[in-house]
Amino acid sequence: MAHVKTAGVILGTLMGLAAGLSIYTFVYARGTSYLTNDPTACANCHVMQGHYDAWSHSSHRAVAVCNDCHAPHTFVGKYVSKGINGFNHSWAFTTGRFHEPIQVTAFNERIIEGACRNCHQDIVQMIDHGPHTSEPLSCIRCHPAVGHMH
Amino acid sequence: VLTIGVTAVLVNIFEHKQDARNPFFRVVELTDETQDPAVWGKNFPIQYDLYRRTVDMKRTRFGGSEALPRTPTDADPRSVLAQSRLEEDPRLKTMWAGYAFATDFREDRGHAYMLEDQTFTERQQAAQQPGTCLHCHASVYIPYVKLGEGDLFKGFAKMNPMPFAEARKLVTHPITCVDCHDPETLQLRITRPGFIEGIKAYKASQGVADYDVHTMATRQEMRSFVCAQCHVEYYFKGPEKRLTYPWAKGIKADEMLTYYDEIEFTDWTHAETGAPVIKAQHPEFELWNQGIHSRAGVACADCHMPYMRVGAMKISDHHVRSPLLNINNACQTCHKVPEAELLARAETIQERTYHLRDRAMNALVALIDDLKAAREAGATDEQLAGARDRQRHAQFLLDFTEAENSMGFHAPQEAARILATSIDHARQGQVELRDARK
Amino acid sequence: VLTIGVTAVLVNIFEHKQDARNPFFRVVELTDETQDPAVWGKNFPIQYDLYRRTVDMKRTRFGGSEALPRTPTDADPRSVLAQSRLEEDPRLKTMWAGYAFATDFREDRGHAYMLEDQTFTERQQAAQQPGTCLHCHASVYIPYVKLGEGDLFKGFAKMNPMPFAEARKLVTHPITCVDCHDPETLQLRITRPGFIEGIKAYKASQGVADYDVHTMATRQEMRSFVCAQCHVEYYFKGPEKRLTYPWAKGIKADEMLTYYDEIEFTDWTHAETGAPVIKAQHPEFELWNQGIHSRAGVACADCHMPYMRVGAMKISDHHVRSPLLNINNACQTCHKVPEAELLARAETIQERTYHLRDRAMNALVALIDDLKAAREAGATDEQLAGARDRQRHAQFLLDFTEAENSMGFHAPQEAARILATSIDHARQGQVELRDARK
Ligand code: HEC
Ligand code: HEC
Ligand code: HEC
Ligand code: HEC
Ligand code: HEC
Ligand code: HEC
Ligand code: HEC
Ligand code: HEC
Ligand code: HEC
Ligand code: HEC
Ligand code: HEC
Ligand code: HEC
Ligand code: HEC
Ligand code: HEC
Ligand SMILES: [Ca+2]
Ligand SMILES: [Ca+2]
Repeated sequence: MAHVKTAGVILGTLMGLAAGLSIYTFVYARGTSYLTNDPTACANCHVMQGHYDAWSHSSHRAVAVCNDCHAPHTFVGKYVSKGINGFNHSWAFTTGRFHEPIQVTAFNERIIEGACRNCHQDIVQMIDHGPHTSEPLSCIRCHPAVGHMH
Repeated sequence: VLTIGVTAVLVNIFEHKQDARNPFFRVVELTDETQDPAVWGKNFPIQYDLYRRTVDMKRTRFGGSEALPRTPTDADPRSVLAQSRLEEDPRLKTMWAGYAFATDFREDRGHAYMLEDQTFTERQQAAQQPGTCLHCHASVYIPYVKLGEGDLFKGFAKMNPMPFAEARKLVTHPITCVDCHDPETLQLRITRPGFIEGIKAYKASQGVADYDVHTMATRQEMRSFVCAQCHVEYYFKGPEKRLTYPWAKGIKADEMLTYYDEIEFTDWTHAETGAPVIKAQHPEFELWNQGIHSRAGVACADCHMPYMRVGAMKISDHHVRSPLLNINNACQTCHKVPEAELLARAETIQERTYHLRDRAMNALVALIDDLKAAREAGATDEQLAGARDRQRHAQFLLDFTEAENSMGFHAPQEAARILATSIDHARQGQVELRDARK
Repeated sequence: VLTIGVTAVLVNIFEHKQDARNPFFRVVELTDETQDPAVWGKNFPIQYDLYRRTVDMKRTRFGGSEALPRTPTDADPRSVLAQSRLEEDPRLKTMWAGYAFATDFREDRGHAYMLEDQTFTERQQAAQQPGTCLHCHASVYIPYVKLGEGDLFKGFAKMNPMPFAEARKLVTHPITCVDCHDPETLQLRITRPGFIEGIKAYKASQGVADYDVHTMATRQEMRSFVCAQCHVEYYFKGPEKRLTYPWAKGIKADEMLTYYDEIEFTDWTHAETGAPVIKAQHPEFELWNQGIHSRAGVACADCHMPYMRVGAMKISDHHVRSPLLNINNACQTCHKVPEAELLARAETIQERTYHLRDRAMNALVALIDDLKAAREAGATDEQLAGARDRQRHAQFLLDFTEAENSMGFHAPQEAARILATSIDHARQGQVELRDARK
């Protein structure tokens, strides 16, 4: 019993410490940048710099910021996905363990596909769902570079 | 775990909510019996207008088609023809000596002409053609179903062996909307028994049992499969003249040849050499399959019916044609390079193929000449057998790339490989012939 | 563990933030006389560490290299060799009969080995080699300049005709930093006279007069030109053994062959047939030039020295090697497809080439056998002349793709075209031989 208690205290302390340090890490690494819409906030992470540079030359630089494509357009969805991505990316960045070149996850690809349709609904309704009821086509198969080249 | 959990709760964050609006006015009701494209055109005027533009004739370096005026006759009322390939390269007559193709063979042109070109080709005079042809030259879906009393396959089986003139009366249009689309959902659909059976045999050869194209093809695959109903190599099986795609051993050129060898199939006996030979026809689907575009998931419709903007909407360009007449929509979405450069890239590929085709043609004609001379000089069938077999192989492989209509673009290296193999066969035939007669 | 983890992570972030700021410390001063890469390594430790990894040996399906242990001898102190290509395909010995290559020819391996492999190849025993070889097998820039008393071209001219053993004493390193980089700006530069003259001749054939690679090449071009100093076809001109790239009529395989025919150049006389033949060597640059990657501006360094992230910096991977050992950095930057799929795409191309190479090899060996038999049976030189000429052409073209090290990847369709042409020559040679002897 005592062992369990001691273990619990140690565990508790460690977890507290971990949480504290995690928050510190988050703040230090400007994890809050995930919560704004400012594209320079993304570029705050140097691994995002290339994408930022490419975006600033893209056809969409004047019409869409990172979040317009990479975050869902609903309030809850936006912050939940930001939470997930913010956690994943901070973790990946700090551990340095991620695939090079960076690849979009299936989860985020769906968000992107949703974002295209959100803005371009009128134009694509005929080809996308339109009269069809079958599966939608992937936009980024033909337009992978609209937001930025790789 | 966290990711999965949250994802499950928030499915709606992807916001694929599209269904709300109605993109078109349903002016008329379309059914599975609506054959006339003009009626479909009431609901889809833009697609219909574009569809009708397949009458346009314009050349590219190796494709498109040229409009040659001609005086209509009773037997053949056409006032415009596409250029004759036989005149462009008379060696083709040697290659096909004794076969209907040596009398008339033209550059292919737009879908609008498919029924009349097939009806009035001089090949019809040269040899009696069966009803099977209409599988790919007419809007045959409704006629099949009618003829089969509701059963597509039964109608198909019935029309195949009919004499052409008789079958011809059952059809009225070249390909129309109903051949590619479900009239209710407008989804793509497969209406051709030849392909349904062919793709099943091919999939079986790849280890996929009981492939059902209606339920198992993805939407992206369908954007090629609708074309693959016709743009493929085929033969007529048995006295029933059943249309069959020779894919049971695979769809590479050599695999089809092996298939034909095994079933000992022969299209005709070569007039000058006596060799049992096979004609290849428009294997676009098969060649495309071996290319990088296919591998990367790029479908026929992506290049030949690319999206275009009309007013506030994007639609598929139903003016099916050479993508080289439409490079900006057909290629530039994927390849961000100038049009002139894209054209140059395509033509570089085509010119290499053309050069090799020329080399292979010379080799084949040399073999045919040698065989002919040996035969006239009294060589025995036994002495000729090896070289005739080489002719059969060289000819089919050359014909494969010759009949394929992209001049190698659909799979550049594979086209070159096939032609190299053809050259090797033809030249070895010449060597063997000399050795056999020593 | 968790705490330690997070702390470590924190430190790591701190480091990343630091990395981002200072590109490098100039620890030592580098000059045009600094030969030792270890000294350069003081300023650029990461590039240096990677550079040293070119000792690694690992196979791919058709490239890389395999480490075969061997007992060192006095004559040849190497304890590890790459696999012998002659053992893998003994037909090569027939192709090269009578030439040094038939005694020893191995798979190429990393840059670290270039000097010792060239020094100790058994080809050195089989035939007396000149100092010219060192142009591409050693860090020869500083030695050239010294030998030429400040004049690079003079040093080059002097070293070329030297007996190998003598010239060998003037060099110490395989390729080093100074061969590719300006010591002050670290910019790429061209240090090889052979290439400076070769590219000038090539550009002249394309209508560009007085091409000066130092001032007229773009940065992206330089990322290929530094490699093209060595990875090219070459011959030794005249008694001065001047290293020359046969590009004055163009750099396609056939254009080089025409050039060689016009200057009546011959590497050796084939031992079995008496044909005057030419050996092709590593025309990577020339083949790449005909491919779509080159056309799209993709340089050698993009694939063989791709950028990689080290901390916060992106640097060029100085571990020059097969990109198929490094697909994520080498290919995925441009191609967003899984590694396994990219590997499969490359290998599909390579397998097609390999298959055609096999076919071409069979054809060539058959011609050689026929020529040999005819010669032994007393055929006259006149009777053999045509077939010998065919052998010369078939051999050079086959050798071109064989010696090229990407197994067709650098330009898939072009490689197939060259091999098809080779096959046609070899088989026609067989036919002509029979006809000449009738
Ligand atoms: C803390 C540093 C950091 C910040 C800030 C950052 N990223 Fe990233 N991002 C990364 C790292 C590291 C990866 C690679 C993760 C992996 O591959 O697992 C990544 C990967 C991605 C990916 C591809 C992987 C996936 O999850 O789909 C996208 C998309 C992305 N980031 C978008 C953004 C956007 C948009 C922002 C700003 C709102 C942003 N990033 C801000 C570090 C960061
Ligand atoms: C925030 C709204 C928004 C989002 C999200 C968005 N777009 Fe756009 N897009 C626009 C606007 C506005 C234009 C018109 C720009 C102009 O005319 O310069 C445009 C233009 C385009 C164009 C034509 C110009 C070009 O780049 O070729 C394409 C194609 C396109 N978008 C595709 C996409 C795709 C695919 C996605 C998803 C990956 C996407 N868009 C996401 C707003 C958006
Ligand atoms: C098969 C290839 C393909 C797919 C899939 C595709 N597009 Fe396009 N898209 C094109 C082409 C080709 C054009 C150029 C049409 C033109 O300029 O007439 C285009 C044009 C556009 C334009 C610009 C229209 C204009 O001229 O302003 C937008 C916006 C667009 N696409 C959005 C999307 C979206 C959103 C999706 C997914 C629902 C999508 N596309 C899927 C090929 C494709
Ligand atoms: C108009 C839409 C759009 C905008 C704006 C946009 N992106 Fe993207 N992003 C995409 C698409 C589409 C992909 C998927 C590309 C693919 O995989 O082919 C993507 C992928 C990514 C990836 C994954 C790696 C890769 O290259 O596939 C990262 C990281 C990323 N984006 C970061 C950013 C950042 C940072 C910004 C803002 C500076 C930004 N994006 C702005 C559409 C956009
Ligand atoms: C990546 C683009 C692309 C794809 C995918 C593609 N093609 Fe093509 N196709 C071309 C090009 C380019 C040509 C050459 C046109 C020319 O020479 O004018 C061509 C030529 C043709 C021709 C002859 C056209 C003419 O003008 O005579 C036919 C028929 C054809 N393709 C059918 C198909 C079919 C069927 C498929 C699918 C199985 C397909 N294509 C897939 C690009 C494509
Ligand atoms: C499996 C489908 C299919 C069948 C069956 C078929 N065709 Fe065709 N046909 C095509 C396609 C696809 C083209 C266009 C491509 C080409 O010309 O290579 C074509 C083109 C033609 C042309 C115009 C070009 C030329 O060859 O002069 C004629 C005429 C023609 N076919 C006649 C016939 C006749 C007669 C038959 C019956 C013996 C027949 N076809 C059976 C698919 C088919
Ligand atoms: C019912 C059979 C059939 C179907 C299905 C079919 N085609 Fe064709 N196609 C033909 C025939 C037959 C011709 C030749 C017509 C002629 O020359 O008279 C042809 C001609 C063509 C041409 C040559 C046009 C020119 O100007 O030279 C192209 C390109 C083409 N088809 C592409 C396609 C594509 C892409 C699809 C699918 C979206 C498709 N076809 C579906 C039978 C078909
Ligand atoms: C040779 C085959 C073929 C024929 C014939 C054909 N279509 Fe299509 N159609 C297609 C393809 C391929 C698509 C793209 C479908 C997809 O992406 O799922 C398409 C798409 C459509 C769409 C959806 C919106 C768009 O443009 O992408 C409509 C509506 C349509 N077709 C109407 C018609 C009408 C009306 C006709 C007759 C006048 C017709 N089609 C004839 C092949 C055909
Ligand atoms: C929907 C996208 C798409 C379309 C449309 C498309 N391509 Fe491609 N193309 C690709 C992809 C993907 C590759 C494979 C290489 C890669 O991954 O970038 C490729 C490769 C190529 C290559 C090099 C391969 C080879 O065979 O040598 C050429 C040349 C080319 N395309 C030309 C064209 C031309 C010309 C057109 C229009 C007729 C076209 N493409 C249409 C996506 C496309
Ligand atoms: C688009 C990528 C790409 C480009 C550009 C490229 N290569 Fe390669 N290279 C390859 C691939 C893939 C292989 C095959 C490697 C294998 O089989 O393991 C290869 C093989 C080689 C090899 C043999 C490597 C070995 O492992 O044995 C050499 C040497 C070579 N390339 C040199 C060059 C030179 C010099 C250039 C420029 C003139 C060049 N490459 C341009 C991708 C490329
Ligand atoms: C124009 C530059 C150049 C010249 C001159 C040159 N080499 Fe090489 N050598 C190379 C390149 C590049 C490779 C690696 C590619 C390959 O092996 O095909 C190589 C590889 C080798 C190899 C290892 C592979 C094999 O063939 O066994 C040996 C040994 C070799 N060379 C010997 C020599 C000798 C001896 C000479 C002089 C007669 C010489 N080289 C002249 C560029 C050159
Ligand atoms: C000074 C001459 C020289 C230069 C410059 C040169 N190489 Fe090499 N390279 C060689 C030689 C020689 C070999 C063979 C070494 C051996 O087998 O011992 C070789 C081997 C290689 C290999 C084969 C490695 C393996 O594992 O099989 C590759 C890949 C390669 N070089 C690429 C390049 C690239 C890319 C560049 C330019 C960035 C370059 N080389 C510049 C002479 C050179
Ligand atoms: C075979 C040729 C070659 C050799 C040898 C070579 N390099 Fe490089 N190096 C390159 C190329 C190519 C680049 C890319 C240059 C560019 O993009 O302009 C490069 C770039 C660099 C850079 C710039 C940063 C980067 O990584 O892109 C540094 C620093 C560098 N090299 C140092 C060295 C050192 C130190 C050595 C010797 C240990 C060395 N190099 C040997 C070819 C070479
Ligand atoms: C710097 C960009 C870049 C790099 C790095 C690159 N590629 Fe490509 N690749 C291209 C381009 C551009 C094309 C031409 C088609 C197009 O426009 O998409 C292409 C075409 C291809 C093709 C089709 C053409 C053919 O020859 O059949 C294949 C396969 C391919 N690449 C594989 C690879 C592999 C494997 C690697 C790594 C060894 C690689 N690529 C590296 C840009 C690149
Ligand atoms: Ca045509
Ligand atoms: Ca190697």
